[in-house]
Order: sequence, then C-alpha cells, then structure tokens
Amino acid sequence: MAGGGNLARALKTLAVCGVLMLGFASARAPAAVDETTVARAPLLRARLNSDIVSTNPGTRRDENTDGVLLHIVEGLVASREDGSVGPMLAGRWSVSADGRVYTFALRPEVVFHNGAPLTSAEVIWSLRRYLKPETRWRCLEVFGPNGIARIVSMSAPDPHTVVITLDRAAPMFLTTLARADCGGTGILHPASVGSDGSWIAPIGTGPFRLGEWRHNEFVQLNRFAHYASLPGPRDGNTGGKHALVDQLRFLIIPDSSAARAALVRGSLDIIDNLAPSELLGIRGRTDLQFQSVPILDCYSLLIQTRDPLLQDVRVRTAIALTIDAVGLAKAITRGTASANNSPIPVASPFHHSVEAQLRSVNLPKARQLLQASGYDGRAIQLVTSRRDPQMFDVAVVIQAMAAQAGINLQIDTVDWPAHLSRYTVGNYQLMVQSFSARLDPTLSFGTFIGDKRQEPRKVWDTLRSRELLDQTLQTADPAARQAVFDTLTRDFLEEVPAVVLYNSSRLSVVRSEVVGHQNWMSAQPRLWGVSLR
Amino acid sequence: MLGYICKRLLLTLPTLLLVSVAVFLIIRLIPGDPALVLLGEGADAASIAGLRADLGLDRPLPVQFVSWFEHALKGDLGRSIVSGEPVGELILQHFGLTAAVVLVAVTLATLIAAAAGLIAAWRRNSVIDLAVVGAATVVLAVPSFWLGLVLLLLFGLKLGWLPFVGYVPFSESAAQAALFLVLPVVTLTITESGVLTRMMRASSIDVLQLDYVTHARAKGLSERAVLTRHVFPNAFAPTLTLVGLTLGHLLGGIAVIETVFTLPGLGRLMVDSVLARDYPVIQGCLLFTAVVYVVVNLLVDLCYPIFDPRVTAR
Amino acid sequence: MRGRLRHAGLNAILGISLVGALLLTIGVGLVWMPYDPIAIDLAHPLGSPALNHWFGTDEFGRDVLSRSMLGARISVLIALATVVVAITLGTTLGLLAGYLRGWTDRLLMMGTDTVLAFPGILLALALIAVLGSSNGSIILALSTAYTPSVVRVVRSTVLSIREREFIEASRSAGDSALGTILRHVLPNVLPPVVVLATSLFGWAMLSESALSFLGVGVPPPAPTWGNMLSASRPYMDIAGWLSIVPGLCIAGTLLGINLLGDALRDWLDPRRET
Amino acid sequence: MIASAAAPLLRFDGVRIETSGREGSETRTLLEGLSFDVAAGEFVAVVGESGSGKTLAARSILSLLPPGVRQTAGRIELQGCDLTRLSAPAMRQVRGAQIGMVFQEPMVSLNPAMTLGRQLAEGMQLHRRLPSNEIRRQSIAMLERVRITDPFRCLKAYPHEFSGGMRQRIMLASVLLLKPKLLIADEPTTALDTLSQREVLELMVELAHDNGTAVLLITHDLGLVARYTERAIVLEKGRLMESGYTDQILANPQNPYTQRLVASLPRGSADLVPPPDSAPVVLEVRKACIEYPGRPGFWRRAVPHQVVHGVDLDVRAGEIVAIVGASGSGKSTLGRAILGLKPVAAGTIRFDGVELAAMTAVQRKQFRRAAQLVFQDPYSSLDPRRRVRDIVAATLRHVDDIDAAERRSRVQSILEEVGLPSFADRYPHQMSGGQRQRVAIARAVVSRPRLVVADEPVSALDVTIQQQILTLFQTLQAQYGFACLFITHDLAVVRQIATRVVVMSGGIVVEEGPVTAVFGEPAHKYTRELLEATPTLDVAPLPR
Repeated sequence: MAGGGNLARALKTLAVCGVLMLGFASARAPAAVDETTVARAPLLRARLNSDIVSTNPGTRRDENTDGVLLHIVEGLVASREDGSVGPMLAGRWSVSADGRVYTFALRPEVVFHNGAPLTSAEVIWSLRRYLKPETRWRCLEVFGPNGIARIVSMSAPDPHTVVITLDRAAPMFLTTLARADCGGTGILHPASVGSDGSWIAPIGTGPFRLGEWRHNEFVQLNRFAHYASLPGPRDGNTGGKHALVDQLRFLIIPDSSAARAALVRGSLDIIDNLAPSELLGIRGRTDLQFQSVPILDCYSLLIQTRDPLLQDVRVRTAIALTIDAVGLAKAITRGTASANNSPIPVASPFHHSVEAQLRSVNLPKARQLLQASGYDGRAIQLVTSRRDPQMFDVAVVIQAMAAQAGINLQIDTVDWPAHLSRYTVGNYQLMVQSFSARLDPTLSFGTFIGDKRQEPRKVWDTLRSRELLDQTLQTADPAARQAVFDTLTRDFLEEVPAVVLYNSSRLSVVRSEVVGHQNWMSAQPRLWGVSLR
Repeated sequence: MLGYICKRLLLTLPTLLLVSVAVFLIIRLIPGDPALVLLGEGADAASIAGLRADLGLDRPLPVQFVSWFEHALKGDLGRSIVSGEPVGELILQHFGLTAAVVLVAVTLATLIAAAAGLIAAWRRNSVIDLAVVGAATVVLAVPSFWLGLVLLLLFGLKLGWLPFVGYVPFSESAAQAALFLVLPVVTLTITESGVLTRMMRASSIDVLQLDYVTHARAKGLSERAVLTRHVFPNAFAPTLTLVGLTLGHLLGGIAVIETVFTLPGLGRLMVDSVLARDYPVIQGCLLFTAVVYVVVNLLVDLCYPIFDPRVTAR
Repeated sequence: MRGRLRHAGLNAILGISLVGALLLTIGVGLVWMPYDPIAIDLAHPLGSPALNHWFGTDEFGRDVLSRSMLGARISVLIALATVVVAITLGTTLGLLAGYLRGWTDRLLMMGTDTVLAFPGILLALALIAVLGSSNGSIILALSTAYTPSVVRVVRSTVLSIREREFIEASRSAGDSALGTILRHVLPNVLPPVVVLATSLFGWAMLSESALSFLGVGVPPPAPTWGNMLSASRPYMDIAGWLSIVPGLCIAGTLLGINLLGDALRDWLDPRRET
Repeated sequence: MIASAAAPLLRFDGVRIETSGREGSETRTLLEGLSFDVAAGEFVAVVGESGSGKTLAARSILSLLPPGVRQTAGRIELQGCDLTRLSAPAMRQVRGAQIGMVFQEPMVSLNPAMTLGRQLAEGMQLHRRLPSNEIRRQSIAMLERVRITDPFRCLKAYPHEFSGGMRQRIMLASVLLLKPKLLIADEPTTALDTLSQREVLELMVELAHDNGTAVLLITHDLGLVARYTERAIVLEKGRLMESGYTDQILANPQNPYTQRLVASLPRGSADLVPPPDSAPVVLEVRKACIEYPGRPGFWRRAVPHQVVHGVDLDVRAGEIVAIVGASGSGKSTLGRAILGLKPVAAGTIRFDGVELAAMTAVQRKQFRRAAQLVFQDPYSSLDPRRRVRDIVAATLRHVDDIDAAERRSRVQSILEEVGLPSFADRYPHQMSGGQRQRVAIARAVVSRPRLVVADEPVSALDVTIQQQILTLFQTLQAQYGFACLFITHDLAVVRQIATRVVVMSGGIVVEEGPVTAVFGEPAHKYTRELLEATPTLDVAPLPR
C-alpha cells in the first residue's frame, strides 16, 4: 500500500507545515461592504458552468457544488483567505497538550434555518453522520485506518461545548474539517434527513438558505434573515458573512459565450469563472469590472512511460523540447496564466529559482534526440477532452508544436468520462490533464509520483522519486523541504514523466453595479458580502 | 379504429424491445462510468468501487438489464444517478419544453410551407416561384446552429430585443418564457420550412396537372376556390407525411438548438446524460423518444385519411 | 402567362458552377495552399482579413483560407463516404426487402424502424463515444443514421417497380430473382437514389458540422468547415470572419448540391419526355 | 364545311393553337386554322388519333389550355359572343353554367379528397345560388337519373368508393346538373370496358336530349361516332381533314386520311383457317383455379381470394384462340398462370403434355423459351433503362445453344421483320406506343416460341396503329406458326384474328367455340350483351 501510505504521510506532514502556508495568498480581500450603507438588492445572478450534483455537502459533489453549499452550511472552523484555519461555528477552541483532544466552544447566538438553535447535539449528530460509511463522505478516508487520525470519541459536556478525541495527534485535523471538498464538514440540523437517513435538503446555519433547485436551470438561495455573522471583514470562508441580497440565483449556463453575452446584456451580474476565450469579448467595456487571481491548479501533458516508444527518455525529452510553454499559456489563456514547468505552482511559496526555470524550445536538439532514439515518425496518440476548452486547446497547440520537430501526434478527443477512465487506468500514450489546486508541493508531486502497479494513474514511477517524496514528509523545515523539492523538480525536468505547462488564474468579470465581489485562491464562488449598486 | 390503434401499438413492441436492448448495450460499451464522473480526477480505487456497488453497476449486465426492464414495464424508469431525481419526471419536464418549441415551430413551418409551396406551384416559373424556391434552397443549405447563433447575436446582443439566456419556465412567467422561446422557434421554423416548402411545391405541381383541377376550373370556380378546395387537400397529404417524420425526429430532442439557446430540453438532457454516463436517464430518454416516434407516426397515419380518404385506417 | 423564367436551366448552371468551384478548391488545395493549415502562429491570433491572410487567421493564428481549402477536402470526403456507405447498404437492403417481401421485409423494416426510433444525433453521439472520435467512426455513425431512409425510399420504389410488366417479362424470360433485381430493378431504382444521394450529401455535411458543434466531430487539427464553425463560436462578435467563411462554404456547397440534385431530378424524370 | 341553317351555338373560326416558347425559340403549331360550327342540341364528333389536337381544341373553348400552350389566332364564339376575349371572371361565368366538360379518366377527374355531395353542390352554389336543401334535392334526383343505386349514401361517399363506370356517370351528373347549353365530352369512355361504355354513353345521350344540350364528343373510336353523333369533323396533326354528316363520312370518306381511318377498323376476315384436328395440343388447361393472397390479418392468416374457378382450355399448335371478357373476368390471370408466372391453386396446366408444376429445371428452361408473353401496356412492359437490342435479346439470354454472334443476328433480323431495322440502340422512351409494341412482339417471337400469350396487345393503341400491329402479328404467326392465346375485350379484334373464342365472365368460361358460331348465335346472355354493346360502323345513329 505504498500509494495509500504516501497520501497518509503527506497529509500528516501537512499538519507540520501548515504554518508555512501563511502569507501564501497574494492579497487580503478588501473589507466587506458595511451592510447598512447599501440598500439590499432583491436579486443577484451569478453563473455556474454546470449544475450542482447534489445539495448534500461533502458527499456527491464537485467544485460548483462545494461552492454553492458553502453559502448554506458552515463547519466548526473554516478556511481564511490565506489558507489558514479560522473560527466559524466554534467561536474558539483548545487543543490538549498531546494534540489528541479538541474542545470547541460553540457560538451561542447561531440558529439553524429552521429556527432551532445550534447546540452540541447537532454538531455531534452531524459528525457521526459523516463518519458513517453509507453517507459516503468525501473525507471519510482521512479518518480511516490510512488517514491522519481516527476519532475515538465525541462528547458534549454542555449544549455549547463539543469535545473530540483523536487516537493520535493530528495537526491537519482542523484543516481537513475546513476543506471545501469535505463540504466544510458543514453542521446540519437532523431534520435535513428523513427518518430512514435519506437526504432531504440542507438545513444549515449559513447566510443563505436553499430556495429552489431547478435542475440545469438554476439554484436559488434566499437570504437567511436570522443569520448570526462573525464580526469583522470577510475572510475566506470565515469572517463577516453578510447576505446583502434577498435572493441569490446561480444560473446554470454551460456555454461560456452565452454566459458572456448574458452578462453584457445585463441578464447576469457575475461570472466568477470566465473562460479565457471570452476575454476579447469584454475588452474595453466600461460597464464591466475584470479581475484575475492566480490559483493553484496545474495543466500538464502526461506521458505513459510504460509505452514501448515513450519509455525512451530521449523521445520524451524531444517532445518536451518542442513545447513553448510561455507561448502556449499566453495563447490559450490570453496571457492570464503563468507558464511553469515545475509541478510546484507559481503561486506556491516553494516556487523559487529552480522551479521557475523554463525549458526553452530547442528543435534541432529535439530532432537529434529523436534520430538517436530511432523514432520513425509513427503516430503517437494524444488523449484530450472538450469538457474544459483549455485542455482541448492545449492538445491542438502541442500537436502543432511537436509537428515542427517531426513528431506525429494524433489527437484523440474523448468525452470526460472516457478521459477519466483512461486516466485512471493509464490507458494512453500522451494525455492532457488538468489537476485542481493542491495546497502543498508534496501533494502536487504526489499526483505524479507513485507505483503504477498499485495506482495506474501515476506517471512517475521511479524508486528515487518515491524516496524523495517520502523525505519531504519527514521534515518540517522549509529549507530542507525546499532542497528536496528542488531536487525533485530537477529530476522531473530531466526524466520528463510529464510536462507541466502552466498554472491558471481564476478570472472574474462582473457588471459595474456589482459591489464587493472578490475571488480568492479557492476555486469556488463566494457571493456573501456582494451587493448591487 | 380502436382495434387498429391497439394493433399498431402492439406491433411496435418488438421495436421498443430492440431499442431498449440496443441502448442498454451501447451505452455500457462507452468507456467511462458514472462512478468515475461523480468522484472526479482525484478519486481512489476503493471509493470508485464502493460507489459502483452503490449504483448496482457491479452486477452482471443481463441482471442489470432485467431489473431495469422489469421496473420500466411497471412505469418506473429509476432515478438519475447524477441528480437523484426520478427519471420519468425529469423526462417529462424537459420534454415539455422541447415539445412546445417543436410543435409551435413545425406548425408555423407547415403553414408557411403550405402557403408558399402552393402559391409557387400555382405561379410556376414566375418570379414568385423563383423567390420561393430560391429561399427554400438557401434555407436548406444553412446549418441550424449557425442560423441560431446569428439570430442570437443580432436580436439578443446587438439589438437587444429579446432575452438572451436563462430560460424562465412557463410555470414562473409565461410571458417571459414565451420571449425566450421566440428565437429558438424562429430558428427551427426557418430551418424546417425549407424541406416542407419544396415538398409542398412539388406535390402541388403534380396535383395541378390532374384532371380534377381542370374539372374544377371547368365548373367555373375561382382560382382561389380551386387552390384551397381542390389542390390544397390533395397536395398536402405527402407533406403531412413529411411533417410527421420531422415531428418524430424533432420531438426526440433538438440538442443543437437547445445548446445554442441554453434551453433545458430533452435533447440537452440526453447529451448531458451521455456525457455524465447517467445510465438510467439515457435509457429512459431513449425509450421515451422511441415511444414518441411510434405514437407520432401513428397519429400522422390516423390523420392521413382526412386529406386522402382513399387511405383508410385499417 | 407573362414573365416566364425558365429557371430550371439557370439552376443547373448555378449548381454546376458552385460544385465546380468546390472541386476546383479541392483540386488546388491538393497541390498548393497559401500556408500550412495546421501550423500555428501564436503571435498573430485572430488576425482580420488582410493581404497576407485573405480570410484572416483563427485563434491559433492559423490561416483561415488554407484551413477552408483543406476543410473542403475533408468535409467533402466525409460527406461523400457517408453517402456511399449509406446508399450502398441502403440500396442493397431496400432491394432485398422490396423484392423478396415476406419475412426478410418484415425483419428489415423492424430494423430500420429501430434505428429511426433513435434520435439521430444521439445515435451518432453514442456510436462515436464507443468507437472513439475519428473520421471512420463519424462516417459510420452518420451512415448508420441515414441508411434507414435510403432503405425506405428504395423499398417503396422497388414495390412499385416490381408491379410493372417488364419485371414479369424478365421472369418469363427465365431470369432468376437475383438476375431480375440486378438487371431490371436496380437500374430503375437508381434515379430516385441518385436524387436522394444529393440530399444525403447535404444532410451529412450539416450533421457533421452539428456533431462538431456538440464536440464530437472530426478530431482536430484536421479542419472541417463544421469544426471551424463550431470553434469560431466564442469569437462570433469579435472575429466574424471565422464563422462567416466556413458558414458560407457550407451554405454555398449545399446550395450547389441541392440545385444539382434538382437538375438531376428534372433530368431523370421520365415525364420530361412528354 | 357544312353551314348550319340556324345560328350556331358554338363557332370555331380560324383557331390556331401554338406552343408558346421563349423569345427566339421555335413555336410549334398544334392546331391550324380550325373552323366548324355546332348547332344547339346537336351531337358532333371530333375524331382523331393522338396528336391530332382534338383535346386542345376542346379545352381551348373554356380557355383551359395547359401551361405552355396558347391560342394565337381565331375566334371561338358561343352564341355570337367571342369567348377568347372574355375576362377571367366573365369566362368563369361561362364555365360550368353554359358549357360543361367531362374528362377521359374517371379515376383522376373527381377530387379524391372531397365528398361527392360537395363536388356536386359546388357548381350549383356558384352558378345557381340555390339553398342547400334544394341543391341536395336536385343532386339526389340527378344521381337517380344516372342510376346510382343509393344516392343518399353517394353524397357522403368519396370517389374512390366507386368503379370507373359509376364515377363517369356521377361526373356526367355533376356536369349536367347545371343544364349547360354545350357538353364537351373528351374521350369519356376510353378507359371503360365495353358494357360500362355503353351505359355511360346512352345516359349521356338521354340526358342531353332531355335538356336540349349540344354535345361535342371528342373520340378516336369510329364505332362511337357512328352510333352516337350526327355530324363529325376529322382532325389529323392539327388540321381539319374532313367534316360532314357522320353516316356520309363513314360510308364514303373523301379524304385519304379518313379513308385510312375507316379502313383500319378491324373486320372479320374470311380467310382464317382453323388448324387441322390432327394438330397436336400444345396447351391443355384442366379445372384450373387461381387465387390471389388476401391481406393477412393481425391474428389470422391471409384468406386467399379466388379469381379463376375451374377453367378448361385447349390450344392446338398453330391455332389462335381469343379469350374475351370484361375487366375482372380473370382472363389476364389465366394468361399469367399459363406462362407459369402464377401458380394454380388447383387443377393442372400442361404444356406439350408436361405439367408446369412438375417440370424439371431443364424442362422449365425449354418451356420459358417456347412460351412467350406480349403485354397490354407497351409503356410498362419494356424496361425504360435498357436499349431495344438488349430488351429483345433478353429472351435469348438463357438459351444455351446459340452464341453471341448468332444472338445478335437473330435480334437484328427480328427487328427487321417487325419493321424496326434501325431501332436497336434506342431506348423505349424514344419510341411511339406502336413502335414499342413492335419491340414487345419482337421480344416474344425472337426465341421461335410454340405458344404466345398476347394480353390485350393493341387496346392501348390508336386505331391505325392497332391495325398495323394486328397485321404484323398475323404475318409473324403465319410465318412462324406459333399457337396463340389472344386476350382481348374487343370483339372486332377477335373477329379479325382468331378462329376460336373463349368468353369468360366472373372467373369461369361461359361460352366457347368457333368465332363465327359464337358471334353468330351467342348462346350465353353475357355474350349477347357484349355483342350488343360493341359499337360498329354498321349500327345506324340513334334516331333523334
């Protein structure tokens, strides 16, 4: 179980280095608009590029689902703008000296959407529910045998105190609870599920309550009048969370051009995840405000090192030498992304001079390598899909670039499920893949490094890389880790198990009437504290 | 009559069964499954296997088919894997919109085609005829989505006369919903009127050469009476068949139009379900459209004797 | 009657010129194109039409004129292959169903009904998903969708032809069923089939572009007018030439084919004799 | 030109009809300077073969010329009023009300999508403006007059529910309801069988007399002209050949074309010799029953529908036997069965003593060569996609003992014999009906058959052509000596060609024997009716 072990260790180490991520994000958000100065607008319309998959936090989910549900439910703690953990339903907490016992003090003023006050009973009920396998909580594994820790017991000494005991120290415990993909471990009122445990609808404590979900049309949230906000400005998923509109409607508009046109027409107020191809269409418009925030995702070209042809590092290097990452990123993202050949994202504090090195295009060298390898111009399949237009564009550009050195790439466009299926079993020669944000370089490298026999989706299967990855888990010292990451980066560039291309930015464009909208490094919509002029 | 209808419906059962089996096999041949889609790129093998078991996808195919078919026979098409909604409701919701657009558009297209085709045939080789034939031919040559996009750009964006996106259901605001449907209906009407006009013109030309038209003229009837009473009903019968075929196909979803105008119709539902491998929805949709196709054809056959009494529904 | 315009002749001339222009484009494209239609120039994306790029450049800086020329070849190839497969298969099955009648007919009709009961675009979507996106699978998917209509047309024509007396004459001369079909039925079925083929060609071209629009068309970077059109979508209002050029190419070709089909129909119509 | 004493009802004065080509293109004259008169209440025939312009002349009266054809000169006067100068609305007042028209094809001259009641009422509403119950009353009365059995039901019925003869009677009713001054009847009975033809024409005469309506009968059938009209005008290729009183023209034609026309009527020939009794029997049909499969029901099997019931028939070598009968009598079906194209349900058919059903493959091949068929419709019996050479050679395709060169020379020589030496490379649509029928005969005869079944081979042809084809057929029969089963409904043809006749009705043989005996003293009622209904030149016009 090398793979599973890796993950577990990685997560453990994250706890150690969690503090390193301070000061990570570029800018703190401006203070939220004071609720009293702005008349509340009746309806704010934002765009989702695909429908949410459920209203059940942290179970059936994707990024859109997480983002929408975090307006409705809240956990004990939540992520701050800078990635650290801050208070949410728990106003404060303490950790025992051995790091195993967490005591949370709940904020007494909080009420559920159904009017019931928040007490420790609901918190314990919610956590127990998440820990049941049949709930299919996304983060159940983290508390399983291979995870960071097991929860030994939960108790409620009084209605506003919750005590959670772990089987070992787990500095990553709170970070995990705050994770968006875990649904922020949102605390729910038991009335959210039926008597048989089946899901009904989320009754949470957030600034909005679920209004109407019309599949593939919209998700409407209504302002929760009795929301008890934390004091202070908006800060990530915590801080002051004021619902400044009566109704919040997420319109599901899959087509990016249609969304842009709708925004220009005024049928939509906010696009917080604009496709770069739409940038030209909004350029020079004074009635729109544009914003770009770098995020921690990563677009890369995966190479199947088990392929008879591609197991030859000369061929892999030759392919890499044809790719002009700067030009590619610029063309595909209209200059909004940062070209990067290292698995460590540009926005990461571990991205330094070694990581910042970009491979320069060298066609004569590429041809020379190909000749040496005996490549005879035979077709190499490049798998991509159209779900994300950028993945498709990357393939087209790479194909054209590789052709300059006489490399014959054939693009195989498959749909998203087929793409995932082929990724999971490693059934490809070359594949364009995008990875969602990994918070730590260990995780970033972890998406590439692993034992192909255990996990066929891993691309970089060398003993040395696996050992180096282990080393990054065994030390908390940033300098020591940086050294290992630098070595890994050099090896990665040398051995070319994949070619990292760029890290993108989250682009938002809002109508000028919209006040207070600010994306942050978490790839999720956030519409509290936003109002209309 | 009723017996005839029952017989026709019974005769389609083998077709429907074939459709069901074919659908079931084809969609399971497509690589990728709903568990992968639901869990996304970072999922580990254990959770994927667990979800597959939850969804019943780990059972042998014949077992899955029989179980689905049994439920389908009882009218239960299962629940969507993605949204958890009952498939029957999901289909009816989306079908309502598609049917509204298609029925209005095909009716308009038929009216336009009947009038234009008849007049063009009547004034054969005149400037009017040339204009009608030319327009119909050009319309045939324009891809519907391109037309839709151009109309959207023109009326939605440049002129701003019509709403652009964010369909409002009829239940919410009928007036707004109608506004949203103007462009899709117009696009579909234009696209479909080309073939129908040509068909109507051709059959009108044939009918105009027949003796009973001369006979009607020899009785002293005005041209208007000759055209409306004698030419139209007879020339319309073949066009009606084509209208039926068109309806049968379009009611199965106008995925392209729905994509252009971001309408939550049946076509979009099917395409999205295929892309999400939402097996119960795909199966339900295809079975449903097969039934629609069969029923529409039956209705057209039942209507046919109105225009051509020689054909009797047996 | 005043102002008689014999546009039948004009139509044929216009149709032949349009199709001729298409063939010329394909022919020229075989030996010469202004630029490499695949080569990207990331420094000059979305260039407006100019002297060096007559039809401008696309989002990757590729020359639209060169891509349209190559696109003509691929689009026509796919449409043509679809027509050939659908017509060959459909005619064979239609002849069998119409001439043999009985169980062959019933089974074949049930088969075509089954295919027709599938929404065409979805059938294509599913088949392409199973087979992978390639020219071959697009041709197969499109011809699967179109074959039933050919079967129906051929079958109904055969049903009317087999009642004509020359079929009896052939039988009384001692011809076998196969001999009669090949010698007398097939040649008489061909005229409507030829006319149908021209319509099919148009439909195939439209469907290919619709498939591209839905994201399962001809795999890039090979340009077809359809995938050029669908790729132009985000730039419709800022780089209109990207959609106008392939749009006009499709419309012009289809217009030419339809006009040619009309002319063929008139020319093959036995009634033109009287 | 015979001047009528009274002011004429209808006057044609120098009428010219041309195709209207585009500027610069050639116009063809279809009717040249036609002049004639029709007096009130008079019965006038316009006689001519296809292409004579007779139908165009009729249609020009009501300005109903087909597109592309124009009247370019002359006047057409109705009671002194020039119809050609009328405005369109004024012309519509004349149509139907003053001049009625009955068309050739009863199958396509009534609107199939409209009830007969509405079609009958249409003209009355337009021209008479009567209340609907009065229209209904008159319609029913008229339908009764044309002997429609259930006129009430008829008003609600659609045309397809009636036979051709009945439709033509209904058509007549609808036109005569308006009591026009002139009735134009364009080949009104050509598509009907002998008995229906007689019925319709007698009714027409009766009703026209009662209303004092003049009739312009357009026809190619001299028998009808002789029987029903007082005066006739003869057209050929758009020119007037002869006009005058019918009996005079027929008895003593002056114009060469008229003479040819009259001469080409089939007449009984005395020189027909039956084959000797010793001649072997080629064809022997015993108790043959033939059926058509019915429509299969959903639950039940198809119930077959029998059309021929136990027919016996012998044909000797070299003998010509005619089978006559109305349409639906089963005569064509019997012919098909004799050639093995339809199985017999019961009974036997033997060819040269061998039963068809029991033939070996070799025997069947020989049989195919020895027994040939000539069809009625020369348009449908020749494959439009094959050249004449291939059509004729097809019969020899399965004959093994001749090589390709022999085959070519045989085809060429038979084409010469049928008078088409240079037609080998033509397609059927490049030939006239008579020429096509020659090809059909060549195809049948080229394999030197012993039996030819000819199914109404001349009924679709013009009179003069008919005569040429019959003559050709007789010549070939004399030369090659094949036995022949000649299926026809035309008794005159029987007289000319056959020595023995078999009369069929309702799927059974009602009478059989030598032609002279059967026609001279018909024993069966059906034969008598048939003989009576057949118009011949010998019958004097009906007394006025």
